[in-house]
Amino acid sequence: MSETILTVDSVTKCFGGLTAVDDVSFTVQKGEIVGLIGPNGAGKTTLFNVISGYYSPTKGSVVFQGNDISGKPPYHLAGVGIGRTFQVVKPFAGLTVLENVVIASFLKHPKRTDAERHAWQVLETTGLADRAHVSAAGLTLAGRKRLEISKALALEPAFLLLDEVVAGLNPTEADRTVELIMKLKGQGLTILIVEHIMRVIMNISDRLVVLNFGRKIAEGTPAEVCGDAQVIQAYLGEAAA
Amino acid sequence: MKTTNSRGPAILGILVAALLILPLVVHDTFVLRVLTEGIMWIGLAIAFDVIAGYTGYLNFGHGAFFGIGAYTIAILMMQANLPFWAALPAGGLAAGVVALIAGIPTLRLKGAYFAIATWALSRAIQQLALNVEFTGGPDGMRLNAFLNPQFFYYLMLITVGLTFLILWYLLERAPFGLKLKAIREDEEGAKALGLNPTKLKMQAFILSALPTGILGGIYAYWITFIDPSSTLGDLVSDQAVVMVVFGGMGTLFGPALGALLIFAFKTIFWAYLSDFQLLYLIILGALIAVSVIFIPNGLWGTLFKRKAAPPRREEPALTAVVAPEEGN
Amino acid sequence: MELLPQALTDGILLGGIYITIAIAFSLTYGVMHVIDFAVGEWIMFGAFTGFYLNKWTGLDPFIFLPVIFVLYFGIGYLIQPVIHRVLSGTKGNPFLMGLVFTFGLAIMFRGLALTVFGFYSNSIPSMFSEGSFNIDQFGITVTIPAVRLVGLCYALAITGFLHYLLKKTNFGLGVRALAQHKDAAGLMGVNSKRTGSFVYGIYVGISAMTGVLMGCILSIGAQMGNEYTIFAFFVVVLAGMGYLAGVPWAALLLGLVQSIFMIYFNPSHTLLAVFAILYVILLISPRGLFGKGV
Amino acid sequence: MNLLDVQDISVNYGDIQALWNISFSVNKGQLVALIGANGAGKTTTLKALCGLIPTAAGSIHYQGSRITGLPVHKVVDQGITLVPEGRQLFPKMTVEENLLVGAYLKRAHGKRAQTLKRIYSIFPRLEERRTQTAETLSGGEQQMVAIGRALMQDPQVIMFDEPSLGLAPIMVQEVFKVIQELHREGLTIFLVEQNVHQTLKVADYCYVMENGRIVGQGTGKDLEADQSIREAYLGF
Repeated sequence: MSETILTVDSVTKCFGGLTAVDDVSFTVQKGEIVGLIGPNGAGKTTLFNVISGYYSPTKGSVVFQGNDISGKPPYHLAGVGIGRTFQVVKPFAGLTVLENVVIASFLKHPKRTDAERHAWQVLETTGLADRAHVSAAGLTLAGRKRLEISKALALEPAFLLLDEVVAGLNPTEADRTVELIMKLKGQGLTILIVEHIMRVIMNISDRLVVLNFGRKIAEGTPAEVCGDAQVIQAYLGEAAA
Repeated sequence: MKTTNSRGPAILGILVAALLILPLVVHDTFVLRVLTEGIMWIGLAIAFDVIAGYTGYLNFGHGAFFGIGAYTIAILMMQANLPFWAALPAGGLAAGVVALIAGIPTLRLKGAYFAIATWALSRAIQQLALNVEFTGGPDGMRLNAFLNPQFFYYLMLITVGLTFLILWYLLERAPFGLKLKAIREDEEGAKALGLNPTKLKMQAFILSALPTGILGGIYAYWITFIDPSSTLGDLVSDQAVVMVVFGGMGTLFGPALGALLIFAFKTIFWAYLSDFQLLYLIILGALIAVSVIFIPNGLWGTLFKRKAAPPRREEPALTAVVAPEEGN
Repeated sequence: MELLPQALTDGILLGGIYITIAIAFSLTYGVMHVIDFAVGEWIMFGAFTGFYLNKWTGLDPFIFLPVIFVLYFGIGYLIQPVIHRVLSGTKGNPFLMGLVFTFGLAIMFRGLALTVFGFYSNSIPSMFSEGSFNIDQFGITVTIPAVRLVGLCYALAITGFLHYLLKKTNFGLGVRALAQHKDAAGLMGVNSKRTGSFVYGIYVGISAMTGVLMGCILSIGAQMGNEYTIFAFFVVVLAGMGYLAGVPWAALLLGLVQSIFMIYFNPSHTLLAVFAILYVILLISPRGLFGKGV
Repeated sequence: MNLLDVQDISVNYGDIQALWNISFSVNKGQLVALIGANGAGKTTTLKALCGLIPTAAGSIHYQGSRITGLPVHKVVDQGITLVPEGRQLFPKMTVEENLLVGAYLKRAHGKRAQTLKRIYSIFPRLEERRTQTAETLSGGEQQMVAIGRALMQDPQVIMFDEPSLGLAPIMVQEVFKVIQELHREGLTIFLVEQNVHQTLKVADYCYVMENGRIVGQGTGKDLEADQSIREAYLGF
């Protein structure tokens, strides 16, 4: 549990005059689930986009498995083992569920038959196999979120970035997704997850990193973070605490 | 796409056999000539669809590649005295190189830019051909005549057949086609899955240009006379667009069907209404507009709407980690 | 070098007129988010309307400008809902279909024009066609044909009108709001369909009027549209898509390129030069000369 | 009679049902709040109310007349307006132009000079920045413009979609102060928020949403005391 897989080192990201992420540093150890929380607009998705190569950091660096990956394009990062999901799920709508996943499988399985076989396995794992031939546009929200995870998993990543994969699901669907995430952790996957549903994130995370206005305001185990006055204030407004 | 049911290959096989035997039965050169050109249009339409339908980037200057191929071969044969077979690959290559050069700035841009930039490129290339000397300017170029209708029929058939097979393999069987579709659907999302859109779009653009250039070359040798308005004019591009939009974008059969129907219509129209040739342009334009409004998925997409295939397991799952759930 | 002042003058006079086309074209793109491939054809139709009105009545084509504007405004107003329908479709890819649709319109219009007007090129006679002003000072000789001067006045008037409309009127405020954020504009009470129709109508009307002018200054022909579509595109790309403030500079540059090629080189190489510049700009700065496009 | 009456509305996005039979009502002069987690369907509810997205079923009545299915520009003409999530200003326009677009409707156009003066008196900072483009403003200032722009319409009902989103605590306080001020002046307010504590304190009546359904309602005090709401919403 002590091998560092990801180091976010004083990352700052500005858009024009706006600083969306401000000097954030933390590390992720191999095999753990780290939760990234904070109120809406705290900079979580921006940070995700920096880590996954969609933005290059204005300052600071991101190191993955010993290599500086800051500013590398997303497709390169997918190649070195970083899979991600998107908060706003946009499947390749004109394609079937299977085809969606096959595209991701090509990364490690360049032959189409191998990729398809692998995609089937992923769909079995994520519970979408019976919908494999449905058009991705026809999935429910729960299905789409699951498809997002399937696509990321099909890359066979070492490190998974999950952006709000539970939000918007009903409790049963949410529980299934949590179950899936725990299973993936059991298989040795390292996960960084952004989530709004506290019940979920508190349960599954080994550690939490809390952002507010782009800055890291707390880090620690769920219990530690829960007791943090700053965190409570960020969530409940100042009347609480 | 799983359009191949049990009847599909059979029908296709019969069709191919019929096309192969046809010249032995039919000796009417007019019929042969019409068929040769019809086959050529199928090739042009499916090549156009690689970048338009599969990748989602409309190339409104597809005719430029055709003209470049034609001129390259004419110039190499007439001025460098190369034999046809040596010149032919150069036609495709030249079109590919132009696609590469034109694609570098334009493929980085949004779809609207690309569409109009390619269209402007085709106008510019036409201007170039009109204004430089080695193309003969507006007078065009005459090639040494090789009058053998059967030869050109078979050459066109084989070229288009091979193009079809290669494109079908690359786009429908190999990973390439799915990757292009992923870019068409969501370029940003595709990046997260390890796809490099810039590279893939460029490959698609070149793949679209290569066969088009070769067909242009064959056309030049066959027709023996080319000028800027016949090979580099709007009509080639315009027809390609209408064939693909009318037939159905994003498949190979749609554009082929569109090419057949539009070309048949054109042949009949020009044969019987040759006084109203300009009317043809109006009909082309109107057909595009009407197709867009009423059959946005094209004829093929509308007639053979893909049904949701029944659940099918190709391989038994090797590691069923989570039991499949009842539908949600 | 004695031709240089003349080339510059011609270029500015011509570029002034291109501003009108490009602003209207750019505005339409901003509001509808689709490039109208038929822009050149509207110019061509306008030019022929002016030509025939002049031929039938013997009156000066400039008198008909308002009539032509109203006529083409109406046509544009009626066509826009169809484009809107294509763009808000759910099947296929509406954006691609929108592009294909205007492309189809352009082909249809070109065919129509060739059928009706034939292949010949003409020019529209005007009372301003003959006269010219000569400036001969400091050893510089410049001839300014009256018609071009009138053209510049027209361009200034139209640009002024558009500026007033967009910046000073409530309608213009709504148009700009619509171009920047459709939903928010709706929340402010802007009727997106009707405003879109108005904008498209104004654009078609201005393009048609400009066609008359170009017909007086240069020439008209059923195939003239192509060139103007490329010009409009050139100006908009050079300015940076959606960056209206860059339009005048890009239009002037286009006018200069054209006049320099007319005077120093072969006029039929203009299109090549335009394309070469376009290519380099797209390669170096895809967001236009000022880097402010979208 | 209720000023705004929503009966059993459902909304679908493609094949996905986002809202399930939502019903609620707002009385004249009330401040009614809608709270719920991200993705619960709050923004969808607001969009459906003002005609930005179509409803699949149900009806919306305003002042007794049916406004279901009206296009957005007609809805706002009735006197309902929305301060949208993420402000949605016109980025390239100046502050003043943004405010003036608010008075686009004929109804509001005549009084625009007075209303503008009033808004500058509520938000003096905006008068200082009136010639700056909206995109150069800070988040808090943008929120002021968004509220000002809505007020320019001279509305009877203002709907707020997460007005405190992404604002510094001090700005959140200010936004809430303004909302309460408007309420006191007699405006009817429908507030969608994630900032539960503040919201419950200011609201006359509250609805709680989860997964596209209304799952609870009551006065602010009732809900604040309700442990289950706290848990469902925050988890701690």
